[in-house]
Amino acid sequence: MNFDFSDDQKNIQDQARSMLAKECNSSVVRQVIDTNSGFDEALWQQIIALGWPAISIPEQHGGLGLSYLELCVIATELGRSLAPVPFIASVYLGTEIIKAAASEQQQAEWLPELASGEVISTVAIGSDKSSCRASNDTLNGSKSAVLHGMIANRAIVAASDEQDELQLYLVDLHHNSIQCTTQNSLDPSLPRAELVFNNTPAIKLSGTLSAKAAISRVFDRAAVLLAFEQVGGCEAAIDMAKAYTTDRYAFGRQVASFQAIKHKLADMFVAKELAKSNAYYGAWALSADAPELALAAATARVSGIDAYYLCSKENIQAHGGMGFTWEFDCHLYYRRAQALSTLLGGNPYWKSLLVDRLLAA
Amino acid sequence: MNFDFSDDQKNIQDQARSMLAKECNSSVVRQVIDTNSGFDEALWQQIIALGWPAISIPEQHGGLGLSYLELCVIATELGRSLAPVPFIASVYLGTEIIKAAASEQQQAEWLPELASGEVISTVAIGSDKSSCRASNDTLNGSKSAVLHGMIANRAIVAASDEQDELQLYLVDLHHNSIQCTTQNSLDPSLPRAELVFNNTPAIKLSGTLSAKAAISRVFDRAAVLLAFEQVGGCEAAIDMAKAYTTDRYAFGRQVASFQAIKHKLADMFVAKELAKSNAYYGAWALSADAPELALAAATARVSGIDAYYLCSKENIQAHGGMGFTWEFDCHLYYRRAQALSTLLGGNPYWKSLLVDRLLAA
Amino acid sequence: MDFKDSPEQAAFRAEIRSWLQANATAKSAGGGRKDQSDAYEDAKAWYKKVADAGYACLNWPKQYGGAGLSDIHKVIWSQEVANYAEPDGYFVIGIGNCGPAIMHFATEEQKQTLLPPMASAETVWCQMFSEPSAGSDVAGLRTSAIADGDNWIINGQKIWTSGAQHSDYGVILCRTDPTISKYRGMTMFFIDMNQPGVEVKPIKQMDGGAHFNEVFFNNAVIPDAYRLGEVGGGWGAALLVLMNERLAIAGVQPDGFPEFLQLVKTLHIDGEPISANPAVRERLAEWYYKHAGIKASTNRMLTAVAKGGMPGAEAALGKLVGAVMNQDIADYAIQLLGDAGVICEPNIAEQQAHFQKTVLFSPGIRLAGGTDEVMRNVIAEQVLGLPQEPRADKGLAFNEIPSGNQSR
Amino acid sequence: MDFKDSPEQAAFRAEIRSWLQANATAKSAGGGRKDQSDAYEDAKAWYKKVADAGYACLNWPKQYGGAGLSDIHKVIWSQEVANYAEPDGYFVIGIGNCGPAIMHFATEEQKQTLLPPMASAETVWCQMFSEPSAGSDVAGLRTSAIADGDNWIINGQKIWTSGAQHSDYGVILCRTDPTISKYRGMTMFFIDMNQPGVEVKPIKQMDGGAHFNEVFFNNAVIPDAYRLGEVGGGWGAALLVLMNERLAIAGVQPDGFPEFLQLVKTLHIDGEPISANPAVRERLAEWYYKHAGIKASTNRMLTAVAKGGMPGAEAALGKLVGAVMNQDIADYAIQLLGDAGVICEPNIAEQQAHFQKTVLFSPGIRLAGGTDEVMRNVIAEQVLGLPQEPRADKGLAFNEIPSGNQSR
Repeated sequence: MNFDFSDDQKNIQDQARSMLAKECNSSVVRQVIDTNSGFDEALWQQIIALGWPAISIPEQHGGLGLSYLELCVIATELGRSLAPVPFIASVYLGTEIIKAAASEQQQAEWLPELASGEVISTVAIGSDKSSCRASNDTLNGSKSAVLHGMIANRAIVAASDEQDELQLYLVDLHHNSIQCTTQNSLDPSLPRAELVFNNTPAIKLSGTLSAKAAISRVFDRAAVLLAFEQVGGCEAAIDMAKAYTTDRYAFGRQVASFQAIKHKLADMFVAKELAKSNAYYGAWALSADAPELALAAATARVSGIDAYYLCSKENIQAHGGMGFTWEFDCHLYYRRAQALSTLLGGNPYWKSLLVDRLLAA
Repeated sequence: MNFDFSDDQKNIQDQARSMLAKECNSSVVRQVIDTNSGFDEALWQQIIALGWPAISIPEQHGGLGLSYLELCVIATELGRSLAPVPFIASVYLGTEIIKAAASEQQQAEWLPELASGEVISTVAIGSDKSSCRASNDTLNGSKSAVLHGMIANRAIVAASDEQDELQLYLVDLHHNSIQCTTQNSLDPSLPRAELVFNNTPAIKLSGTLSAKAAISRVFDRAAVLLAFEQVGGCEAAIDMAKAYTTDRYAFGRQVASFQAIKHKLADMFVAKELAKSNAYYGAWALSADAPELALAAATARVSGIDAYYLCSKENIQAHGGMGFTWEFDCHLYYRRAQALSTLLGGNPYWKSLLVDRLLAA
Repeated sequence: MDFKDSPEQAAFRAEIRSWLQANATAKSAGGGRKDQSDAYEDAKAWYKKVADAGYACLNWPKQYGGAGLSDIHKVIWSQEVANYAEPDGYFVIGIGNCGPAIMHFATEEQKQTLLPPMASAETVWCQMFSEPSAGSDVAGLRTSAIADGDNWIINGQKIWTSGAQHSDYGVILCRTDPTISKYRGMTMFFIDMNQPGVEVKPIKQMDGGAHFNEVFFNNAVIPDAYRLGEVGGGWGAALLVLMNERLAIAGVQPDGFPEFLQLVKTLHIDGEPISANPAVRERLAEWYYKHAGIKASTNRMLTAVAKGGMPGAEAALGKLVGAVMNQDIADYAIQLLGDAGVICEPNIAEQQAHFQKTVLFSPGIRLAGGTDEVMRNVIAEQVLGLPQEPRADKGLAFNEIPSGNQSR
Repeated sequence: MDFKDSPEQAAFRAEIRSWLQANATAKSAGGGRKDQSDAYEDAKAWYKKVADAGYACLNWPKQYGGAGLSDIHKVIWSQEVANYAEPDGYFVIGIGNCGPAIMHFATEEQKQTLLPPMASAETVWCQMFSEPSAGSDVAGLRTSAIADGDNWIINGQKIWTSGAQHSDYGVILCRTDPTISKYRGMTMFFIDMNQPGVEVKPIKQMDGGAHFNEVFFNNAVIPDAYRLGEVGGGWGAALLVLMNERLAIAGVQPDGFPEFLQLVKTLHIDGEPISANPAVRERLAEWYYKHAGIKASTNRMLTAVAKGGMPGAEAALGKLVGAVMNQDIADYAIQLLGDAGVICEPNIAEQQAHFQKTVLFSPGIRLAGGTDEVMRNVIAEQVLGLPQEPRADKGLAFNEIPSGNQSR
């Protein structure tokens, strides 16, 4: 048994961490939020230059053909640094859905552009109230809360076809039939948009997996990767709380020396450590494409959601009044926790999925 | 608005507390547990002499005709002292079900014996797996977990009649057709029995209320009274934890001066105080026979269950290892908390009832 | 135990009920939180209207702008006005906290001058205790007041001052002697917020709002006549103010329950009403009994106060329980909404984005007026009588207490 | 990252798998907890059988009764033996805690004499640290060892000693100098439990069992040769023992999850399977991710140990989380069962009254080996590196530390 990342993977993580500490401090995140720019283009270009979007794309399609484990360690660092880039949308979701649901020929056509970073992709398959219908290779309808919808070039959209069956379609988001409106959301560093389709040309993904099966598969993979982002965020929040309460004095002693604060931090650590360990198991199942993945992914996701909510909200409290200011970074983590937890359906949805899989196991 | 008990009621409470402090210390409770005697006869005789079983029985039936508020303050003290007597079975349940479901004539016959203490009554109407059928004024079947079944003289039993409708029947528990077996339970100071009926003579309660309505009404009343017993237990547990941690030293200081212990006790206090306040509201609704009773009773009950579980289990922890010994009284409260919480159906059942009533309000 | 009014109380209730019906704005279906400055103007207008009708500060003496009635009359007013949309709780800190300080410590002439316009909100007051390095440890404050003849010269910084930007006056706690024990070296004053040397700077909150302020004092000069209480008696005066605060805010704190109940009654997920989902129902039950328990506990406290008691430290439990559940309810509602939960657009999000706004605002409610930890300490020490922790600042002069030289 | 064995590990696994199949008892459906003394005899027989086959203490050197293999071999053994009903974790304190103390501090001759029969459980060991007035504060112990020529004379009382009633030897921590700092005045020894001056008295637990004991020392004389480590070095020796305990108990702690899963799969209420109830499912999900997280976290620790690391204080989290959920699961199951939940009759209650037994036993698991508060302190200080609280006993000689003169 070797329940840890390899030295090579740890090296990749260290490099990612150094790069992001330098290029993605919180002023970069704040810039995106303040200007409503959607993402930090310079950082995204660096990420492309480092080849991260290509990690899980096969070599024959222009990718690096590495395992998901490399993606897991990078996810941790993106989460820790709150990176305001369309990595979740384009890599965990956009790329993965093409790998899962597109035909070989479609993959050969679309994946190289994703690997090279020429194209930013997103997905519009969430469980929102809006709906889409497809007929004669055109789409009509709308999708809400689409991640990075205003900066992505392409979207894979779930829609009902003429036979009322769920299918996946690729659309070019620059097409003038599409109306795209930015929506205010809890975390403007992972911005959302509403997309309205009006006879928009669409290409059906024609791989062998059904749309439903492909979505489920991609969501499971993304659940593990998001869990690592959440763990990274938890660690950052714990570090912040530790630093602040250690520096600050009240009643003549360090705030961090009060048992109530120590125990608050211990509880944050415990939640994070459970989430991290569950994410590790998910990473193993993901990299081994093991049958355990379904349950492991739901477990990692639920554990990650609970841990990040706890760590990010108690980090605010540990900072006292300063934690409630716009100026301090506490709220950036808290906002990100909300954004990550609601992606792919919220906590109750994933808990129910977990139990389905546990009882079937 | 006057959201408090009256001075007279507080006097009754003070007297009850003094009497029980003297006559019902924990060695009395332990005696009942160690000898499996079911109840403390001397204490029960004192309680009869003080007229407590007669409080809520109308004067024309030999009772005192007082309000339920007097019963509420006494319930608090019985809960605080863990009184090992059939008060719940005979007063909150046995007497009340006769008041709710028996005809005027039946009440005139049965209530005076309950008021005078000649008869100890219990009920066998819980939601257990066993079942009973009635036909031609005889009962067949069995009932499990009957409170004080081995010492009561009479029981009111829920059974299906020939038309498959739920009815209530009074049976004489001394009848030789009944097989009564003591069952081990988590709290032997509120003992349980299995009753097996074999063509046992039974008298149908023939009041105007349906059996179901009568049971619901009695359970709501009992829920409020049990909440006061739970509050009394919580207060005793908090007092114990406070006394022990104040006396005991660790690391050169009082254990009660550690913030983690202080906050544990604060959380116990908060839970108890919510339960107490909800119980007060229940007491008002009960005494005023207000339409708010249904929701207030469920609220008091759920709040009381949660508070007593928390207070009794954390009292053990506050005592450290000694809390886990048979010798210390912590477990007596913890056992009682389990016994009271499962009566009339457990926490999930009452939560669901609460929500039904809240949404209907 | 009853909720019935005495005949006199019933008459009073009928009187104000009819006045409110004629003069107060009904609750509208929507609403949501108003913009800060709009709400301020609305509140000033409402308070003036109430004062003109003779209903301001019902339990204050008439010569100070009140109605000379009892605490119970005030409770009846609160119960009735709660049925309307008026901003009746707006100046709760100024009137509830600063009012008693003036009433208790100022001269008769000052009282007659200052209190009536305070009661009608024609002049607005704020309270300045907290500082950057004195949060939970309020008595760690450093803003100095140095005697200069018949004047005091004030230097330093206050923070978390509610409504300072709208205030005409403020009550301020200053350090007048740093060479003695921290609790004995403080003195309380009031100050004109528009005078030279006082600068108010709003704090941008994590939710984008700016309800709180920093207030900077730079050689601000006040006459000794503005002193409230003895020199060195500031801590005792502050405790009096904080005790009155408990009564003022009792039952006012939002706990998020009504909005959650509304959500449970209306939301469907996958075509099913969530009110039928046992997991949602379990949360509803737990939050309801806490909500009901806080309310009933407040009523118990008001009964005790009506009988002549003082508001006990038990009131801390309402703040502790309510503030935490307010945040958790908002998060839970958002989780139920899934992907859509993150969207804050009032025209799309349930209940005009109430839950999204609350998830961002509620951390501040947990902090304001004392953190969860401070509330638990208050309960442990003041209610349960448990021993204090060993004090690192005990027996030390203020300027000898370890502070880590923190800048904020 | 993989769970695959190396070829050598796979061969070892195959070997023990076939040995276990031939020699170990299969898990039966029912079982429940055995009577204390029956379980003891079964365990002794099993350990002897294992030792005879050469599988005892796999990671100990051969000359001391072990197999001279690695920690990973021990993990493989644990994984495989977990599929059988054998009491393999029975002597975990004696072997896991006392073993390393002897291994580290005893003379070569003592090691060769004492360790092999310990490994095969022919002689049984207990560990005596806790005292009536030294629980969470282990270093507050008072049992004295006073030098008398080449001997030490021991007086005092130990408590919470697991298995003392069955033990041949014990490791004991004593105060050898009360006039210096408490951490420097302790020394570790071992002692023959059957010698004069040693009396064992079982403690009746709240659940009726008697797993723990009080041990009284009344002028018990031991030779200086029984000393483990330097005089005054007892605290360091104790920390070494406790660190090894972490490894020994990693993943052994019951968390109650498997039994709850079984209940959810089988129980019907009002004719409906509870597995379809979203409220039950939500609890199942939360407890499952904790259960899975503890297991995965243990695997991470074992991986670190296999690479040469020491078991970190992170292990405290498994105890903290698992012990609390074990109690809460039992309570929740009982609540689900309603009126019937209180009945403890194994022939009536679900799973042979597992939940009723657990609700009474689980408070002890939360306490044994350190309370929740001690676990959180360990995580806060040893893992997160947060500062200690100001120490009331700092810089004081042991006999000057305030103790409130408590009797127990």
